[in-house]
Amino acid sequence: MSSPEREITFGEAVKEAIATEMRRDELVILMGEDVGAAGSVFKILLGLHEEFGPDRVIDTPIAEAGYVGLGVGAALTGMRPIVDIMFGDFMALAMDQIVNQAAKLRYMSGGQATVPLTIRATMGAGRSSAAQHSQSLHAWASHIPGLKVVVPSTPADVLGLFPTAVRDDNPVLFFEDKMMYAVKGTAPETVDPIPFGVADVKREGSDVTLIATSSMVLVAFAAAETLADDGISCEIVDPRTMVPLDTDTLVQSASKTGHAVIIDEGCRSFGVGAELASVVYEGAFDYLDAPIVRLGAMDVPVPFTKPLEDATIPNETDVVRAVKEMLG
Amino acid sequence: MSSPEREITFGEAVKEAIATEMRRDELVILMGEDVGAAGSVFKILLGLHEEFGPDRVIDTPIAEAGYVGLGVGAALTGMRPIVDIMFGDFMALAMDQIVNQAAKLRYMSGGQATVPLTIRATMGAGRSSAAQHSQSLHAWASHIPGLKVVVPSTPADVLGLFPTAVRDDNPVLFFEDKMMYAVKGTAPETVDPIPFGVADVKREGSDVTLIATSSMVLVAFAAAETLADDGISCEIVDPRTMVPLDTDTLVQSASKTGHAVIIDEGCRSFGVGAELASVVYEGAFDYLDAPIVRLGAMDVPVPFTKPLEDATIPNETDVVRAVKEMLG
Amino acid sequence: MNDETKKTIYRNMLRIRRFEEQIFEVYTGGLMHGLAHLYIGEEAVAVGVCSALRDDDYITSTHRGHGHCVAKGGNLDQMMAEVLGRVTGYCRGKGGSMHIADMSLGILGANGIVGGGFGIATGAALSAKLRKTDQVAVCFFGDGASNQGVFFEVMNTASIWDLPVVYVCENNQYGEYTATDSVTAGDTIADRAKPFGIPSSTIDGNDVVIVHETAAAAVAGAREGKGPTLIECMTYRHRGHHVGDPGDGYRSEEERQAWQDKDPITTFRARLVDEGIDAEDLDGIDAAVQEEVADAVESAAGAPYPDVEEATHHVFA
Amino acid sequence: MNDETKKTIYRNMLRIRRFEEQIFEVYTGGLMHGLAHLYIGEEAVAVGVCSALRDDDYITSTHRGHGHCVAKGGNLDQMMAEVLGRVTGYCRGKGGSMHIADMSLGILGANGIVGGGFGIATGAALSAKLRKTDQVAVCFFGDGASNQGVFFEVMNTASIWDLPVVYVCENNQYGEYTATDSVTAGDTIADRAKPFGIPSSTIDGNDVVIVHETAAAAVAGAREGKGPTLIECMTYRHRGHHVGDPGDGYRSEEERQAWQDKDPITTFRARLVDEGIDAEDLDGIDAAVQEEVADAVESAAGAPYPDVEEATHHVFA
Ligand SMILES: Cc1ncc(C[n+]2csc(CCOP(=O)(O)OP(=O)(O)O)c2C)c(N)n1
Ligand SMILES: Cc1ncc(C[n+]2csc(CCOP(=O)(O)OP(=O)(O)O)c2C)c(N)n1
Ligand SMILES: [Mg+2]
Ligand SMILES: [Mg+2]
Repeated sequence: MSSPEREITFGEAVKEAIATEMRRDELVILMGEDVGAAGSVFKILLGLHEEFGPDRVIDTPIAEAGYVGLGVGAALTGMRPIVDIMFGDFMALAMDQIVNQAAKLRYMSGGQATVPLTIRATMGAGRSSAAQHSQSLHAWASHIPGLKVVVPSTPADVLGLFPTAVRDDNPVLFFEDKMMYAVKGTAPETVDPIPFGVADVKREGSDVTLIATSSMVLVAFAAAETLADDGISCEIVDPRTMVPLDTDTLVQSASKTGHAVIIDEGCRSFGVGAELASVVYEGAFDYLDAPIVRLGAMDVPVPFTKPLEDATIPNETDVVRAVKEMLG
Repeated sequence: MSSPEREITFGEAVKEAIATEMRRDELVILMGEDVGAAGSVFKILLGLHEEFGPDRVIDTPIAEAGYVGLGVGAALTGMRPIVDIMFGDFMALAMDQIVNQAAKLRYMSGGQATVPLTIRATMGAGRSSAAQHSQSLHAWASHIPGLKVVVPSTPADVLGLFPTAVRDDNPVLFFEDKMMYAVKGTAPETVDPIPFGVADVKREGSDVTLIATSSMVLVAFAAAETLADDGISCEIVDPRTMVPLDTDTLVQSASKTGHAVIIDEGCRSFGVGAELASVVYEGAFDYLDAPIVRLGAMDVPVPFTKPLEDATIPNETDVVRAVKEMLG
Repeated sequence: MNDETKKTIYRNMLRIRRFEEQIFEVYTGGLMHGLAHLYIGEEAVAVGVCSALRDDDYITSTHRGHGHCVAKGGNLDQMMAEVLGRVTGYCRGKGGSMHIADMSLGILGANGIVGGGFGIATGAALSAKLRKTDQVAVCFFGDGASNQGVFFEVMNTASIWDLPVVYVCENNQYGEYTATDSVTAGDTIADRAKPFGIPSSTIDGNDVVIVHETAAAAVAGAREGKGPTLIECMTYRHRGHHVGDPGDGYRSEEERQAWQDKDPITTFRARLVDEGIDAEDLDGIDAAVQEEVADAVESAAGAPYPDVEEATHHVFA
Repeated sequence: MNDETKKTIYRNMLRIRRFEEQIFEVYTGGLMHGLAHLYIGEEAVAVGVCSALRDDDYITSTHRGHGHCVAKGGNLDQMMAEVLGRVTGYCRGKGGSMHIADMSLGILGANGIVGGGFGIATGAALSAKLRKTDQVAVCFFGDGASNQGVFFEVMNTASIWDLPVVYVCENNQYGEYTATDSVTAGDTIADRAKPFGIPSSTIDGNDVVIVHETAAAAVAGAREGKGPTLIECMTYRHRGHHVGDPGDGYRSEEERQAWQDKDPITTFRARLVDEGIDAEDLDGIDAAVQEEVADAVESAAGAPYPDVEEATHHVFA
């Protein structure tokens, strides 16, 4: 498709995607704390309240369980709510609504119910916000049947994946790394919806596969540049959705390169990296020349102070080191 | 140690372990819904209320976030509460207290705070209780730094691991498969506390390593018997605690047999099996003759009707088939 | 209330009673797996409230949900088949007693989470308001559920947004084996609505006429845009917490007898006869209901379980 | 209240004010990472309440927590060092502004979760009761937090168990950028205690004497076993929601000015002078506080960050 390209930030892409869906379908509403006139605490939603009014861009009380629950009920009865969880950490207050209600109502009702609910939640450390405002909890949702889980890494992917989330008849968790809101990317003027379960090979390469999620795709790119100088060719694969997971693309790439490094910002242990590694092992066992390296956040609550916080998140150096050790 | 052996059920072991700790230390209390005179809905706690009275065996309102939160506060200020989550599924209502508070207070306070809180939660399907009363959610807790996670498989292990949980100065999630409450085992008359992070090789073998958790250890044993008839020798390794995880023992066993099957009752995708597989791959890569097989519950909400429910849980046949395919 | 309405109400209470008695039978007969929570003794609440609703109104139910489903028009065959885990059940056997739903009748589901209906019902009310359908949502919940925080979260929200939702508390004096008083502060659960400016009342939940009238007023108000209300219905479960619980021990014989004497069905029947309705008419209803329920058991017991492949269906739409 | 007490209260309010002003300076000066929520304008609440507490009593604080910590005796050097992420800070730099704690002073921590203190404070009260120490726990929380369900869960529990806890609501009219009225049903937040049988009152939170007296009575009652209370303090934050928010736009100039005129410190100072306290004495306090705060910044700014290895310390005890 050759629609002209333009520059847009990740945060602008989120807003544009929401606005587009709200214009398209009046059953789409947005609910959350300070999503209204304030335009969210991250200020990325400024303008939606003006355009769509307080009946469709709704400021809720500080009551995550309650308003996510309302979202479930509204979705069950004909609306297509988008619910905003300001910091992904606060998902912990709404897990019952997400997991015991939203995810299971369709199955428990034998297919009668549909729950077209999109839950936007931020993720990611890096803002010196400490342990209760920095977690990346996409692993929890990915483990629960009935939920789809999106972890976009670029503005263009946001523009393509968000409509898919809103139009999906199932509950979707859409994770936005808040450190990326200001990151710019290019995107076509109009973006077609991107189907879930299709990984994106964001850079082709032959020596090692870097499987990276969300903002870690940027880290992977930085590492790939550095490694290129050393003659090492990295393929970067972005699964884009954890559920459904495009196992084939991951396996194909790892089978081709024989080496894989996984980079995700959730805590390393029992994180999504373990699943990604497992499916690659299962599919590419005979082609792997070395054990897969899993890079994740340190298994510690995110510390406040900058030097420590920085040390807990996988960075370019970590990736470069991992790749060199693996290939060396 | 040669203290005489006796028969005891898993449920009796839970009660005995609680009683022993409560007799030993008056700072230990037990809180939860119907843990008092009713002796829990599973009836395994009958007698504790009489022995320790309503000040130490405390019936709470139906308010999981609230009473787990009270447990955190009490633990922070000198008590050693044991908090009961009747069905592990209800953990979803208390995740904020568990994850954002209990797990992080020590770290966020720079080591000032201690939170000696034990949270008992059931897990496991098999009772035709449907999707909101059957989940095995130990993967969530295992992913969160600051929490220890215990998944005992025998009455003797309960007797050894529970005191360790209560005496630990950190929050511990103690998962009890409710289908095992009636299962009998033998145990020494007095059991020494079993340290966390020590896997138990429950059966020695040479052809394949079965890494099994909680009630799946019983499944592994059944499969091992059957496979023995076919001349296949299974080693059964029970990690006993997910956090801390005894990676060494898992790796050693898998390196010895060259084959590993992992059996856990949580949903397969993004479950603890992925982590267990990953650490084995990482440590035993050069010794594995085949990809590890991960068996877990089907990625579906647990269905009510018996034939479907049974189909979703890994069983002996699944394990036997997996081993034979792997070795064949 | 005209005679037809009275008879319909009588019939529906009886349908619940007899259906539940059959559930106990299939349980003790080993025909069902798992457990079920019987509504016997509380029929006036479900029927009183649902008889004030339109077909397209919504309800959310609880773990003790059969009564609400019957009262809102649920089909007994499909209900019984669901309880027995058969593919002909409402949820194709995948939900069981605790998850019966009929989306076509606005029955948004029984719920295994105590308090699980609060968010859903209030969200359905928001949806009705936004879609301008003048539907009303009723949220049934227990005294035990009234201690869950989300109850207060949704009351606050329903109040500020004037949502068309009626919260109906079935105060049957116990949550499982624990007496309500011992874990529930304050004088009444109805009081809990007051700080949010939500009108509320505590009524005799065994008097189906009072329940009906109170609910009808609340529903009419909600439909007119007057916002939420809370009705606390004082009642009692005659049976145990679930089919496997004899229901004694933690409740005195005296107390149980006192409530037996206030049985919502026998008292209503006596009243109807007093009011001139022919006892034979009522006997006829009894007989018909008995047959309907027996048919439900028979057809359910004869129905197949779902194929094992169905385990993976319906996870996603 | 004798003159010494008055001066201590004045001094502590000033210590909060000046400390917070410095936080704003270090923020705008680029000396701190992340954000902080300033308490300026609300000092009478923290100081009025904490001056009614014993050293071994407990408090739980909020994201806007500096004031509570100072009022309960927190050390400014360690606080400032923590805000600047230094190893000499209360939490060795690992908690930051939102997690300052001093367990030795019963300061169970600021908290980044709105409503995060409810469970902890109530549990501390349970602990005090079970250990028979006659300690009291105070839970500070905002108007916004009063919409979190767990608030009601713990009030219910504290009431049935008669726990020695005082819930202190700082109603500063806004939660972030949202006016309290628009998301909070009912007339007062104090009313929310009533259905649980918990005594409550709404008071002028800018009058430190009223706050102190109300808190002292509540604390004494709790210590004597009379159970929980709720105090709603009407107040206002002069600054933005956090250091990066100018605080205007969503709040009118008029409204802000009106509250400036009710500044808890200047009004209290005027009153003290009226009551015969020497203005020079108060100036002396001002000067001393100014110095203390300046010292805190200096020592904090000069302190090192923790070594990177510390990232893995203190996950487990
Ligand atoms: C969140 C949650 N906590 C606990 C339970 C276990 N449980 C099932 S029914 C029940 C009692 C509910 O009491 P009430 O709300 O009064 O309803 P009743 O059973 O009396 O109709 C409890 C505690 C549950 N299902 N969900
Ligand atoms: C559970 C949770 N939800 C949302 C937030 C984001 N947040 C931080 S402060 C705040 C407003 C709190 O308002 P209030 O309780 O009135 O305290 P104030 O800031 O006015 O002192 C919000 C919504 C949070 N930190 N935690
Ligand atoms: Mg009840
Ligand atoms: Mg406020």
